[in-house]
Amino acid sequence: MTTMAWTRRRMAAGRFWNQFRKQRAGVAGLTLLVVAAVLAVLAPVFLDEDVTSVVEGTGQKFAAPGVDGLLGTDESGRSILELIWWGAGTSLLIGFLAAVLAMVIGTLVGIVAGHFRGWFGALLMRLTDWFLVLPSLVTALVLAAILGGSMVTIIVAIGVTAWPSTARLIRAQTLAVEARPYIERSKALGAGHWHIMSRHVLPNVAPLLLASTTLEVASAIVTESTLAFLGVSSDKTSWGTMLRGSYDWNAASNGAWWYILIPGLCIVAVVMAFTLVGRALEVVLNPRLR
Amino acid sequence: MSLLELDDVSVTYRIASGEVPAVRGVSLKLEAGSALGVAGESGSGKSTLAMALMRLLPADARVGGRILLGGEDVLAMKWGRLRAVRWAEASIVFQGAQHGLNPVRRIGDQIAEPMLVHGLAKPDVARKRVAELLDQVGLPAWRARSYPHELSGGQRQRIMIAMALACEPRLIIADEPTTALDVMVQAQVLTLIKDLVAQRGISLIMISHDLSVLADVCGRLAVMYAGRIVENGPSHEVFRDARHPYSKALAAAFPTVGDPLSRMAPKGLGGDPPDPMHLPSGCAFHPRCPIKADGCDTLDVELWPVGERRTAACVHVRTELEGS
Amino acid sequence: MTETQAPVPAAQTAAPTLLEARDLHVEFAARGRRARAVDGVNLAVGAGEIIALVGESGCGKTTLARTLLGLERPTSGTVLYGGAPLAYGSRALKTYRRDVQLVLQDPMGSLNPRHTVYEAVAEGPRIHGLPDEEQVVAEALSRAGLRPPERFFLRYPHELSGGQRQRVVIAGALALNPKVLIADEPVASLDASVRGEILALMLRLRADLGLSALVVTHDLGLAWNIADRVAVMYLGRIVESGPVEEVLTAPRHPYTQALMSVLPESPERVVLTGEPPDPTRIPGGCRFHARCQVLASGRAEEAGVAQRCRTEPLPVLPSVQTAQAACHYG
Amino acid sequence: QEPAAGKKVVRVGATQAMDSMNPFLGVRLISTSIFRWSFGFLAVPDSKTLQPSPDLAESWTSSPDGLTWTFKIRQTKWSDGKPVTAEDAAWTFNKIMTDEAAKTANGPAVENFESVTASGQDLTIKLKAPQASILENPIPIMPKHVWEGVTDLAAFDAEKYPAVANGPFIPVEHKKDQFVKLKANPDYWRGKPKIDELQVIFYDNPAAAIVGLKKGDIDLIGRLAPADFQALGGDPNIEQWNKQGRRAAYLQINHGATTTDGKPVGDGHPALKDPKVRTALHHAIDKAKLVADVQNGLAKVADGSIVPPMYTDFFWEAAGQDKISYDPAAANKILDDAGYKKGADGIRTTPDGKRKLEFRFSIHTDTPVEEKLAEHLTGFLKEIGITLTTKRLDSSKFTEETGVTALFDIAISGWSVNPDPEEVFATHLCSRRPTASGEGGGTESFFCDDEFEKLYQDQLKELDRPKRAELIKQMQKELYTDAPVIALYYPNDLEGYRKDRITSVTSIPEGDGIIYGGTGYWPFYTLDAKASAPAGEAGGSNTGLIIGIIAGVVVLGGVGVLVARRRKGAADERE
Amino acid sequence: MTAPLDTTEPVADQAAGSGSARGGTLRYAAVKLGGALLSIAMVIMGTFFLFRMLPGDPVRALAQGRNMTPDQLDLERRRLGLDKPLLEQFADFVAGTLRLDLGTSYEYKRPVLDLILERLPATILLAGTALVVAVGLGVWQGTKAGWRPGGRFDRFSTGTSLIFWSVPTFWLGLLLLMVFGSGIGPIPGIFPTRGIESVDAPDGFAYVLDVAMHMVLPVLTMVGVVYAQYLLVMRSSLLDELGQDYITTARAKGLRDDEVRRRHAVPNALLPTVTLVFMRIGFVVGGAVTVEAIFTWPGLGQLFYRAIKVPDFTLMQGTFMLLCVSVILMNTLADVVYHVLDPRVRSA
Ligand SMILES: Nc1ncnc2c1ncn2[C@@H]1O[C@H](COP(=O)(O)OP(=O)(O)OP(=O)(O)O)[C@@H](O)[C@H]1O
Ligand SMILES: Nc1ncnc2c1ncn2[C@@H]1O[C@H](COP(=O)(O)OP(=O)(O)OP(=O)(O)O)[C@@H](O)[C@H]1O
Ligand SMILES: [Mg+2]
Ligand SMILES: [Mg+2]
Repeated sequence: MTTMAWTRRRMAAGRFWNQFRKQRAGVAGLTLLVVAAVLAVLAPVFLDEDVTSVVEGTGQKFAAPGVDGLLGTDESGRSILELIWWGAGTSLLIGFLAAVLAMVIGTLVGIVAGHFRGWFGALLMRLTDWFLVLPSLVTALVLAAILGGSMVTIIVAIGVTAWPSTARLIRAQTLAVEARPYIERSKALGAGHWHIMSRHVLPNVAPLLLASTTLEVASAIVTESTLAFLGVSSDKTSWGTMLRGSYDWNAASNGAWWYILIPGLCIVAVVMAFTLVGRALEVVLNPRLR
Repeated sequence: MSLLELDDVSVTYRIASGEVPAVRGVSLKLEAGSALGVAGESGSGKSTLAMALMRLLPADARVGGRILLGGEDVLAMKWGRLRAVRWAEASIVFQGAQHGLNPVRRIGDQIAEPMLVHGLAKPDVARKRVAELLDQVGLPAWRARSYPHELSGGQRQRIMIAMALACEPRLIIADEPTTALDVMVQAQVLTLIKDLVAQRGISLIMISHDLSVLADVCGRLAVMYAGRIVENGPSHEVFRDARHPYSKALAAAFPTVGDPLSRMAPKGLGGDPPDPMHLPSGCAFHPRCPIKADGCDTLDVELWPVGERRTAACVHVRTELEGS
Repeated sequence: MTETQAPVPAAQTAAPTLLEARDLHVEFAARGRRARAVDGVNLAVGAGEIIALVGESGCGKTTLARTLLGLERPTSGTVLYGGAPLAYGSRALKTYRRDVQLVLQDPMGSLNPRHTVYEAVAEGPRIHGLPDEEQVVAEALSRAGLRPPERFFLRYPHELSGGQRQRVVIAGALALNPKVLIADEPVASLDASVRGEILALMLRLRADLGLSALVVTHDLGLAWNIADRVAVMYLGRIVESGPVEEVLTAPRHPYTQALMSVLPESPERVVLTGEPPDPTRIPGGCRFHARCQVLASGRAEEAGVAQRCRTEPLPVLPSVQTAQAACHYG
Repeated sequence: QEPAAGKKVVRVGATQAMDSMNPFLGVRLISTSIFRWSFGFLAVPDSKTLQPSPDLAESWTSSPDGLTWTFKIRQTKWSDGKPVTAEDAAWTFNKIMTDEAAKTANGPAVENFESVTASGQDLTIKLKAPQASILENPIPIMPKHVWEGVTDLAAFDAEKYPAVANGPFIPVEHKKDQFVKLKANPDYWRGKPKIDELQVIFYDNPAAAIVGLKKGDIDLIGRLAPADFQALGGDPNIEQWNKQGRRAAYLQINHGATTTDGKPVGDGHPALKDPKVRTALHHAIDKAKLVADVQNGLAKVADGSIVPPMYTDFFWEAAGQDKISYDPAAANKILDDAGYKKGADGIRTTPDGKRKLEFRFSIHTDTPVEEKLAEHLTGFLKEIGITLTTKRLDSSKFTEETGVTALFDIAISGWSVNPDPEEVFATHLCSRRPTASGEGGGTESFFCDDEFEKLYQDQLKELDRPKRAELIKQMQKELYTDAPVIALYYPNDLEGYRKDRITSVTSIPEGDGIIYGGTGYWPFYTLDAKASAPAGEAGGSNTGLIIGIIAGVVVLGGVGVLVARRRKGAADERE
Repeated sequence: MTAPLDTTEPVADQAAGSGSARGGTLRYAAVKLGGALLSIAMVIMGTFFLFRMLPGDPVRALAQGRNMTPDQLDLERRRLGLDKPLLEQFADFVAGTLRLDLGTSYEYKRPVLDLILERLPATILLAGTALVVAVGLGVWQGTKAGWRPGGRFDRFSTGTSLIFWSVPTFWLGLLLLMVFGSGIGPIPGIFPTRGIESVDAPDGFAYVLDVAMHMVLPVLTMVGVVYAQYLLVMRSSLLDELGQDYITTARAKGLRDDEVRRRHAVPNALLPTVTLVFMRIGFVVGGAVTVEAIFTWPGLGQLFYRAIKVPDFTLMQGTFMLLCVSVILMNTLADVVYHVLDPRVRSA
């Protein structure tokens, strides 16, 4: 029986994959993401922290691609390629963790606010609305400035400002799900709050959540780099801090276009990939958009 | 010449997973001033057929055969001509009136729109005509300024009918105009449609899955199953004495209150509706047929005449035919 | 509005009363107004009895059904089960809901699209912690006519036809071995051809399991098909009730007559004027008087009750087995 | 876009905007520079020697005890025609001495004033204690008749144009965050400047400023970061100005911070109390690499202390045995000998084995140079078995932790030194340590050394310049050997200007000095430039043409799109 | 006719109907405004406590590393009311805020409100223009894309907008500045790189042109980043509308395709887009901070950016509060506008 269930689940996953496969842009995005993630995870195998060390940096400063390393060097003679590779982990991790944080808070608040329709839900929704209207970049900036720059702070600052839209979405979805007759049926069968929230609402919002988290990661990565540009960054090398470095050391006027373009393009590519995957997921999971 | 003539019309939807033959070779005739009812199970192709009549199907639908409206082939018309025919000669009342109206425009504007588009009236004349039309469907003239959501389902359905009448077409197609309406409201709308047909000589095609409703309004009845017409004839005869087992089942589904035969004895049709992508071989109805004969699963059935002006697509009919 | 309740004659039930509504009122706040969705209802469901509750849209049928299940709390009046008033504590409700089950109109909507048939049917037993889950589920499915049950276990709702889905919903209710089934328009969204099958199933369940049922519908034909008794509801109140044969062959209340007249076989159609009634604005006097065809045609005037129709409220009908109607004219 | 033809206009870029046009409030370099251009001071550093020379004070005398100074104020005019008198100066100083709000910018400069009085053109300042640096007083003298009506100085933005001033330039327009325009003062007592107009244009984005200079939007820009400076290379029209600067960058080491009453404060690492550890640190730092990498070679390695070599009089450099050079081996040896053993992870521990040598390095948030420095130092110290972790603090927090609460181990520090270095030495006095109640006195090191104190007091009184310079050098040696601070390098003054526009400029000191941000108005007073081309040739019409072309293209494109859409209209049908 | 239908529709109902619709909007607006006020109150409260969480001593922040005597510090502390208990400080803060007294900037030594008001017009000019252009572009492209989903134009415009959407604002700004500000290769650097106007700005129409030239790059940057969302929303909401039955009705009525689009689909699809425009003001504000910092645009964003750099906490606090409040008000406006535009919500 359980094996059967597993087979069924695998089949469902297969069906999902078959549909997803038809979203060409989504597949392209996913491929890129998988490559980026694998590279980021493998980075410590091939590189070590020394690639970010300025003392070890042996190359020439602002060496053009081809001269010193494949993609040129930065203001301290470090290889851009190695930095990019090493920093991918940080960028992806910040994006991912911030998105997960936003998603967890958002889901919790959204489901609870949608389920308990009384004053409690109303209060939660007010709070969400309030957070929602705060200009998120500005708020994240203030938060990060107040909390001081470290990876955790950046994640918290982004996560804490990004959850309300998820909460909104989830609440709307919860309300829609809870209006479905099967909730009534479940109640008539004797189900309590927990049962309804965990067995009906959560699984039904989960796909949407997946899609929205994917999109959230994309925006978190952009936010991280913007925060770095505006002066609050984590102490780890990330693509955002690299761009910041290119700005600080005036790579543009020194003609070091590779130092500006490469991290920027990496961000654009990964963000774009996340966005494409997110949109593809939305389309697959929400047939209305097809 | 009949007003509308369908000759071997078929519609196939092309979707990602294959082709859906929604309508498979339907031939029909409709005389001017008469009313035809089309009945059939959900998914049997009724709406598809209706939409095909006005070439309103989505781009992924392929239409075959000929649809002659007043002698002209709708499928071969140029765009300009088609637009001129739409609404001015044949109008349609869609399934589900709630969504057939633009939710953010006033009712009056929407009723007047076809008249203006077809250049049949100047705006002020159109406004007067709107009031007239509203009156005809039993709504006060001030309703013209309402928005759709301010009306009940029954009222909206009447607005749709008023709209269909706007250009005084020769043919009105009404796709399930009463489903989803309450019993009492349903009665109101049906009465309205019946009167319109009777008094103005407008031809009507009415679609429903409720045989009793159709029998009430229409002179003739066509019953569809899996994209085909399986029975066609004068409505009361079909309703009272259906010859195809599916029509029979449909008729029996609506018991006669007071008839002791149906008391505590609901009649139904077992089995599942057919999947249009994997139709059973032979007679598409055979897996559910209570009177299935040998060979039903291979024999290609067609409409055989049953008495005068009646046809039915069942081997038993043919057997009788041959027997007599 | 003061309404006097008619003296309740001892209910001469053939079967013992299982579920009963006593002078039930349910109100909602709707756009700043109070909607009296259920406005004084007495109704008793005996063991093994099938009652049809008919009426037009918005008259409060669903609200009554939901209140009977404890999904809605009455503003006043009581729901009695086995003679005892219903308690609204979450534990008490849970116990109650093992005995009284609900089947909804839209079988697609009543099934969670992400749950398999097995999970859908097993939900009740799981909530109540019943043992032998798989066996219970299999039994319920086969009772509901889905045989062999194993073939359906792992199907998802969208892979089933409408009739099969409704059977799954019914099986889900049956899995708890209920005594009463409340079915809210169980066939309204089904194809005409499968409708009879489901109704036949209900009759069979009554025969096999002795199940009582309250079937909510706007379809008089359905009542004729399966019900023992019928109650006609108008604007939150039962205006006529009694054995099906009596009420549907000789309707006494003008509203019932109007309902009957729209059936295709009726010789003449009575179309009521006005839009569906509004529970936020219940007219005084007889609540039907504004649309009453008897009053409109002047027959009430002839009978000299027209004035009473307009001003004098009618008593709430008691929950008795015999035919009765709330009308000044009849 | 171009200034009116025939006028000599010089546009200076600044990567800061004015904080306030009120000289009592404005403290930013850009603000004080503008004040220097528009107001007179008691004295200015001489453009050649940097020694005080007459400005608004024609001459001065001091009493033998050095406590009473009398200045003769020059007979000249404010730009509104009113005469300048000693009253103006007295009012200015007294205002600052009595009004808390007026203290905002230059409070400390009058702290030592007992009283200031005026009679006619004579100004008498009585001091509480002798002060050699009184001639370096940084306070611009304001027109009393204009300013005495201001009731709330803290809220006064002084945005009235043209301003009443008496310097070489008079502010005539200020667009917030955009630019300040100054006109040459025709009645300036030294004579009208050579140029007609000076404009200061603000940039938030240094990259944009570089682009601006290259494009000719601005003519001069000072205080460049090394990278920005190098970006100017290769442009034939741009002069790269790379001279010794007035700044020293050094590390501040928590060698056992105490309050004024001698109680320890803070949580500094105990190992740093050991002078050997500090010396080892000093040995471990490759200053040449720092100069090369952090300053792109545009700095001088510091083998001395806090006075940069620009001030030749006071500059001191270690030599011979005293000199601590980059030698990680020596550093390791010192530490090994002192018992700081390396653990298994390569990190040393204190001799008692209780604590690892793990230091924090406090820097400011959002300062790329410090960030880079931190990266390097971390690398250097790793070589000698010391872990350094970077701690970023916003400026207020930084000041608090490194100047009051002493919650640091090593911190970045730096100081721009005035021609008279007194103030920078004062920051290492015992009295500058925080009080017991935790109020800060502005120490830069928590240093408190008897010898140093004595030297300081001596130089205060020493009015003979060579002798005083000797004392000051001794103080530097003191700081060098005891190493409460370790000087890293002296960043160069990096500037750039357009040769094709600016025809001559005199730096301060003349020759190899500073142009922008130096003390005194000399560079800008002596600036000469080409007159802008007559109208019609460049600029305005050019822009107009470009706009015209763009507008034309847009309109044409729009029409094209419309036409295309019309055409397609017919085909825009579908099933 | 046998059945008189609805002939006795109550006239009073009609009056009540339209009357209540109008009153409804007013009441709705009042409710929304009430909600907004509550949100603003929360912003004020949140701001106070957020900035009280700051590390360090605000007075020392004010000193900014300059040397201050204990007396001076004390005085400042008293002047800022920091010697009072927290609750009292809060009361003062609220009272001050209500009097529009946002305190005095540490850095500029001037009332924060003055600073803000000075810079507001520039931000409104920049963000407003960018918003108008972005909405125009987004709606236009979204309409075209949604009309033929999957078509060449759709793929092209959606793809392009997504690329821009993925680009960090500051990066785009810097690139534009490098390419069109300083000029690269054959591309001349014709656009100014800083500010809102030239120093020697001409008068009259030429002045307008001058400002327009200065606006090109910042506006382009902001538009590039935000227009994608308008495009996507317009596209999907048009797709939604196209699936509706009333579109089929319109086609059945014999309307030309462009008429169907112009008269039915687009106006209806615009509704959610309009709301989004207002809802996403916060996003635009965030973009303004970056863009203004890059192009030295003398607006609120720049002010805020500088306040963070310093850090000037009163200024940060005041600007933050103002940005939040304006976004809240815009959102409220969005709700009300939607309410007015869409008859469905109006009477719900
Ligand atoms: N756009 C479409 N694409 C693909 N298949 C379609 C499409 N529209 C309808 N179909 C399929 O065509 C068949 C006929 O559909 P149609 O809507 O004509 O049925 P119907 O008889 O009107 O049913 P109902 O009574 O439910 O309205 C169904 O199987 C349906 O799934
Ligand atoms: N939760 C609720 N809040 C406010 N009003 C309600 C609520 N539920 C029902 N009503 C109102 O109560 C009245 C009765 O509703 P109910 O759903 O019981 O009618 P019904 O007879 O089941 O109608 P239908 O045949 O359409 O299902 C209606 O006017 C409805 O608008
Ligand atoms: Mg249909
Ligand atoms: Mg109901």
